[in-house]
Amino acid sequence: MDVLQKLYEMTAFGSLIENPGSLLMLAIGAILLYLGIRKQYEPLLLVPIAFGVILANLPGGGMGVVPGEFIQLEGLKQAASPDMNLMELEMEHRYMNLFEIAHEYGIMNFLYYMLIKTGLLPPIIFMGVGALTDFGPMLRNLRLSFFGAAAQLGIFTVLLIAILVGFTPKEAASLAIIGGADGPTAIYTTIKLAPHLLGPIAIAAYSYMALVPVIIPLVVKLTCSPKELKINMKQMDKLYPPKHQIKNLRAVKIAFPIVLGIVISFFVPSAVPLLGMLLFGNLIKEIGANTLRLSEAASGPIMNTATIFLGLTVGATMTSDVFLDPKTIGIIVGGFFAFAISVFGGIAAVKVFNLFTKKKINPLIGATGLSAVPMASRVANEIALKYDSNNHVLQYCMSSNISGVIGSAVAAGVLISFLS
Amino acid sequence: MDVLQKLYEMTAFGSLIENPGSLLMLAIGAILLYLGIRKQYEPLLLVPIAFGVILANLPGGGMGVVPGEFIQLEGLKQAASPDMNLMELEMEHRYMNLFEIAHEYGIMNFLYYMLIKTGLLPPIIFMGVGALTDFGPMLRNLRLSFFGAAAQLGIFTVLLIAILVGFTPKEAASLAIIGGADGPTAIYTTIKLAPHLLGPIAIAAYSYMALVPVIIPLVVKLTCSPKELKINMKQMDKLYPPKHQIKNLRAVKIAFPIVLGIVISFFVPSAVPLLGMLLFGNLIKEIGANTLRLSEAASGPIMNTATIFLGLTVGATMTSDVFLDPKTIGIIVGGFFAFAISVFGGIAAVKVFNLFTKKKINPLIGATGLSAVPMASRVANEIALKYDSNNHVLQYCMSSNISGVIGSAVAAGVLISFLS
Amino acid sequence: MDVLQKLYEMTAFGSLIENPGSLLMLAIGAILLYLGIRKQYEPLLLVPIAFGVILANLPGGGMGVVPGEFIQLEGLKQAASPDMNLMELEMEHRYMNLFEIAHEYGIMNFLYYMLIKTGLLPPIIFMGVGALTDFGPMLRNLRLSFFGAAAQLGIFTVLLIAILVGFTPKEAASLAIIGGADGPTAIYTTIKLAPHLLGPIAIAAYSYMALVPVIIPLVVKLTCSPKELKINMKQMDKLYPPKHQIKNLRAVKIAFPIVLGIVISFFVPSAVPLLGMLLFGNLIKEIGANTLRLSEAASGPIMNTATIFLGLTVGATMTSDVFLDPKTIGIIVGGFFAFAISVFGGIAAVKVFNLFTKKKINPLIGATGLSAVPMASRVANEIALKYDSNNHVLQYCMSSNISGVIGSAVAAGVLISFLS
Amino acid sequence: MSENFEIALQLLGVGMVTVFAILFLVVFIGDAIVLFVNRFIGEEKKEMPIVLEENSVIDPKKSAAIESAIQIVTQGKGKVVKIEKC
Amino acid sequence: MSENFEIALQLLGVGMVTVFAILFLVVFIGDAIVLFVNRFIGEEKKEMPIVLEENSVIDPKKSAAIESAIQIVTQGKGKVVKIEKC
Amino acid sequence: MSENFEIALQLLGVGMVTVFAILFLVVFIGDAIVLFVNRFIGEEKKEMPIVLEENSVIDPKKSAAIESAIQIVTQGKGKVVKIEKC
Ligand code: NA
Ligand code: NA
Ligand code: NA
Repeated sequence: MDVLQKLYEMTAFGSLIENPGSLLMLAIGAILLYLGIRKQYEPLLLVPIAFGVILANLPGGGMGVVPGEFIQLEGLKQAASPDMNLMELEMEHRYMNLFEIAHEYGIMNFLYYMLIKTGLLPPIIFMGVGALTDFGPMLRNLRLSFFGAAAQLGIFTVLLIAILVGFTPKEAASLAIIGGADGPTAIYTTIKLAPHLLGPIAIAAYSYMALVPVIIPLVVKLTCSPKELKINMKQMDKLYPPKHQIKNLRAVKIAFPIVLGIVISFFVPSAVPLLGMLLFGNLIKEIGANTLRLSEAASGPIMNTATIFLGLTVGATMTSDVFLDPKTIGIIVGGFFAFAISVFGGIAAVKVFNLFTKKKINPLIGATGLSAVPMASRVANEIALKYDSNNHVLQYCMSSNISGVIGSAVAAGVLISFLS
Repeated sequence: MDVLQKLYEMTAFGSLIENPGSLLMLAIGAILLYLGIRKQYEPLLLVPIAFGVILANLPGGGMGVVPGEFIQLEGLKQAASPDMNLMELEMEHRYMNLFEIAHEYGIMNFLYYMLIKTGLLPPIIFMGVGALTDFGPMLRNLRLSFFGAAAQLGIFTVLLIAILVGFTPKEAASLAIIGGADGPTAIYTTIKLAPHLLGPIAIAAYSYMALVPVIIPLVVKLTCSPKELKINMKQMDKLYPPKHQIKNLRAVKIAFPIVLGIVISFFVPSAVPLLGMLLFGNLIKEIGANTLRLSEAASGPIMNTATIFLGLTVGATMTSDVFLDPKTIGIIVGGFFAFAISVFGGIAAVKVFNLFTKKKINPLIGATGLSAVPMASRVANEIALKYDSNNHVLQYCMSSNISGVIGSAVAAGVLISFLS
Repeated sequence: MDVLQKLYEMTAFGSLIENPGSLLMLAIGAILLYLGIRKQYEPLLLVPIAFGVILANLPGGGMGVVPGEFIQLEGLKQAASPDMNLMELEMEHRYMNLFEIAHEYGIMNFLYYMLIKTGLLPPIIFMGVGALTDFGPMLRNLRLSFFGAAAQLGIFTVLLIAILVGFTPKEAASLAIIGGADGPTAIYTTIKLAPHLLGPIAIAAYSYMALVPVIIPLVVKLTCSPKELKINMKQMDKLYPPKHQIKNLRAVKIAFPIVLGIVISFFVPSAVPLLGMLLFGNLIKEIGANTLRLSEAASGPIMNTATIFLGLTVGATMTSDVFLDPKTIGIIVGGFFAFAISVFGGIAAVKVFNLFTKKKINPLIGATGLSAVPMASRVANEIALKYDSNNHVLQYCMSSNISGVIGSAVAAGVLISFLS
Repeated sequence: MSENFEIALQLLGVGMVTVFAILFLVVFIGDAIVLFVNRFIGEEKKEMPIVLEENSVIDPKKSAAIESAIQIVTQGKGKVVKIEKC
Repeated sequence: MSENFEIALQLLGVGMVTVFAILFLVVFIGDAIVLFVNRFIGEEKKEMPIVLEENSVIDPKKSAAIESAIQIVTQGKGKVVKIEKC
Repeated sequence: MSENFEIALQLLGVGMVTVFAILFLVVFIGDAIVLFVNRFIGEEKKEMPIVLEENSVIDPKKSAAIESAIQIVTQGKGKVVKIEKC
């Protein structure tokens, strides 16, 4: 009898009965796996996230991430008040150390509090993204990169709406940054402002990034005329050629990340961890052979390892009590609008611009002002080709596409700076 | 005179005289290096472990791992009792943080307490093992995988004997898990139950795994008749063909780790950190090109880095006062019996099975129910070929061989769940 | 108005006005980048260091490393004195944990205090250096390795001078170790003795290593006659052939790091973290195919990742208040003399040796007793060829060159042992 | 000691039963998945379409050409893991 | 709530202005760098000399030979990332 | 200051003596190992047998064929680090 009791205690059925929501979470994990594997929605991140969701919700497995309050040592502070005022002055909050976190809550929390809650992995991944990014297409059509700004409209619009609907400003900002269409930026912002929403926001961000081939055509169809979509950028370039040619692309590509990083950071210093690492990664790539070991490490083992652990731990924040919350619905709906409005913002900016100039711009170049590089550009190119099979806009789209990464990192910096 | 005194203090001869046991430990390290390099006993792990033993026992080098009590902050708790009861309620024990550990005890302890004592590296290595494992042979002969259960007999038998001999239950379980023939599982279990025995148990586990080509033939010779060893599995398959064919191996291989992970964890949730990571690694491998970056990272740089630091730090736990203990003898002897009895268990299960069925099974398939993949299967195959040069049993052995990995992880889960 | 105020607070111009020194530091960062990229001064380290300087000095970016006192919990100790004496006995200082450091001071401090201040990365890089080092040339001309000792003269001479000039002994030792011409050794020593000087010392060390093609010819020109530089080592070998041949180079190369590590550590145990890891890296390389996974990891992803983070964090220690200090000038000047005197020491030792033997040695072999492998040897070879186009001394120089790595690690051990 | 012995006996029973039960489940789940896949998913298609990695700088056509060249050299058994533009 | 709404309005203004300002700066800086480089640095030279990695054990001449062999096989698009001595 | 100077002088002596002593040991140990190996281990055998990595999925015979093909291409200086099955 006693043995059977112990046997039952060993299994997870007890905690399953106590917390049946975890079954639902397992199903959600399975759906995410289906999207990642079969539908090929950003599998590099969605598969680890989905598996993290499953691991976190295996009852009794101890792999779910616990809320931040669990690792705060409130008692120390309170108890200390009478005779330990010196320490209190020094630091308001104290936290369990990483070893204690592992001891008490297991390896998934250890990884989460070491790699994610500290804000480490998103900048590390940005370093790898930088080492894979080529600013060449952007530099060749520099003026078009301006439209990467307009495509941040969705962020600030949805922020406003989310606050109206009842989200706190920090939560609203984390939700809204989905409209930047940039995974690491969304995760970084959420870590800083509303870590309890990390799971749903990350999943929404990556899912909508995977849905770019659906969302962009939808918005374009609703807002652009065939005539606009047939604007041929190459012919425009011939009619109104650009003023100066780049004589030494390599030197420009090396100087660009350095100068850009310094100047941007004067204006939005809170974007430094993200943009600084992005530009560092890009610099070591552009230097070439002399720092090849570094750029290969940044874009290879470092980024891949960071991706695995980012995915698993972000997924593991999605325990049933966190996810099964009305806010999750808000995030899913709000995220979609943030995306769509961003695309619209880029298109609208082009239309306004075209009112005042003779050298017309194809509105698709505005639509690719989000970050999803290079998928947005490819989608836009396909749309253009559908209207005129000789109208290749890919290289032009890449300009606003890449600058969209900078745009959303800047938007994140503004939000973090004003709200944290 | 003063200078000579200081010079003498700089050298390690003082601490060598105080602790002559470290010379013996250096000799043991050298023997292990000899086994790893010259005898090629699992060199990937035995060489780092052996070098860790040497580093830890270089007198004055400060590279030996200190016992867990050294990093516990008992004083805080005791001193706190009168007026700090709030905190006491929150956490029974507090520990030095990782930075303090590095500061006080050096980098080897930093690595040990960050990577090993937290239980992090064995699951990480299991992720890599998963990314290198092909469940195909097991799925093709699924019923044979049942014998991976019987080959865990050595674990529970030796556990019983070890307790009789005077080991505590936790120590006995850590010793006995050597019979699972799986390095990371043995290390993980020992970390959780009896970390002070980590060094000898890890070494015994990897040494006996290297001795599989000796142990399996020995047990087979003692228990099997030539007639049994000539049973030809392929002919049996022709006589009694399996019921259904796998039409879509890729889909099965993707679904298998997901479903398996969820179901097993309902029964043995304490095996989740090990099995979950194993199956995650396997999943990203089976998905293929879309997650290639991840599976290559998991089985390449991540696993290799984990192996180096696991080896060095586990070796570094073997300071002379820890190793030169009668229990070490018990571990060496007990580990051998755990191994041998496991092999016997697998063989016995086949014999029992053969009593009741017409489709006979070669007992070698039971013998390979341990985890040592794929060495056990190769050894078994050679034995079979010795008795009948046309009797290739490799593919059949791989089934029970791979399932043995799952079997020993489950056994570890049971032990951890009941004893910790 | 209010918005503009907030907008201004978001930017970094406020803190720029408060701390105009950071502009100067940004300029210094740019100069270092120029040296690393355009002049190709050790780009693998100078580029990350330079970018770290820039990141740390972007006003408001929060990427600068804070001094060690900022993470010390003095308050706890003081407050504790009346009724918490037990704890006080246990540990004199307590520090913020890594999670709190990240929380309070950002990811750069997290990385610095986890990877650098703990002393972790220099030994890790040494492991990679070991896995890339071939002791073959040294073993083939073993006696020449003796001159790797004489080339440490600059270290101890400059130590004496620096103390006379007013540096504290610990600072002087950190400065002087630049004369060992070995980056990781210099960084490791400085971490242990004078972490506040880490930035300038690291930069000086790597810059002068890059200037080896200038410094060695300069010293050689000042001290050696053409006749000496024409000494042909191959002819000397023919005239006075070495006593015994190596019959089994592979076995020797495997045994050498093991025995050497053990014996050296008896004399200078404080060099174990550096030398132990160097020799471990070398061992797994020499074993060959059986540990190929490990040596590739050590010399590939592990070393490259360590290099990136070492560079960035060491650079990030160079905030304006740390760097704009008269001591920095002392380090730049002193570092140069340490280098030059080390080269001179090696040459002088050869000259003394030549007084007493018939088998003359080319003084260039003394000049390469620094560590900068293999650049010093190449430079020396070119000098020799200039005087006699048939006189290839490269292989001979490599012997003292490699032993110079051991020499400076030993010197570091002596300094750390006596001064910390 | 006798209490510990009892624990050990219990564990011997519980442990072996659990291990057998789990591996029985492994067989059962494996069979079930095979049947499910055979019925609902069916024959393996010729490899899922490979999503080209983002930010890839090599023209797919050219990389295919390189790969086929390598395959000739390696008798079809080698695989190009990474191509870098010069 | 109305206070939060005010914050949101502020952020909408400040945020979009900042983003436009920064991307204006990006265009400006980019143009400035191009002009500067065109005037003061000029035409790209044929690739900077590659500093051979320290501790390299392969004779540069031989590795060049290998590389050219590979380049023929790979139609000039492949690159030897690493050569190891046997 | 004068005390520090004394420390520095001491370190100059102790340090150089130690460094010379250790490198003397290096020479001595190296010679000893060479003698020991020459006497007790003798001539190098033709490469130790390579233990094929566990879980390897490539048939050794085939991989040998690939390697020889590569060696022809690379004039015997290249080495196949990793082969993956397609
Ligand atoms: Na964007
Ligand atoms: Na097993
Ligand atoms: Na040196």
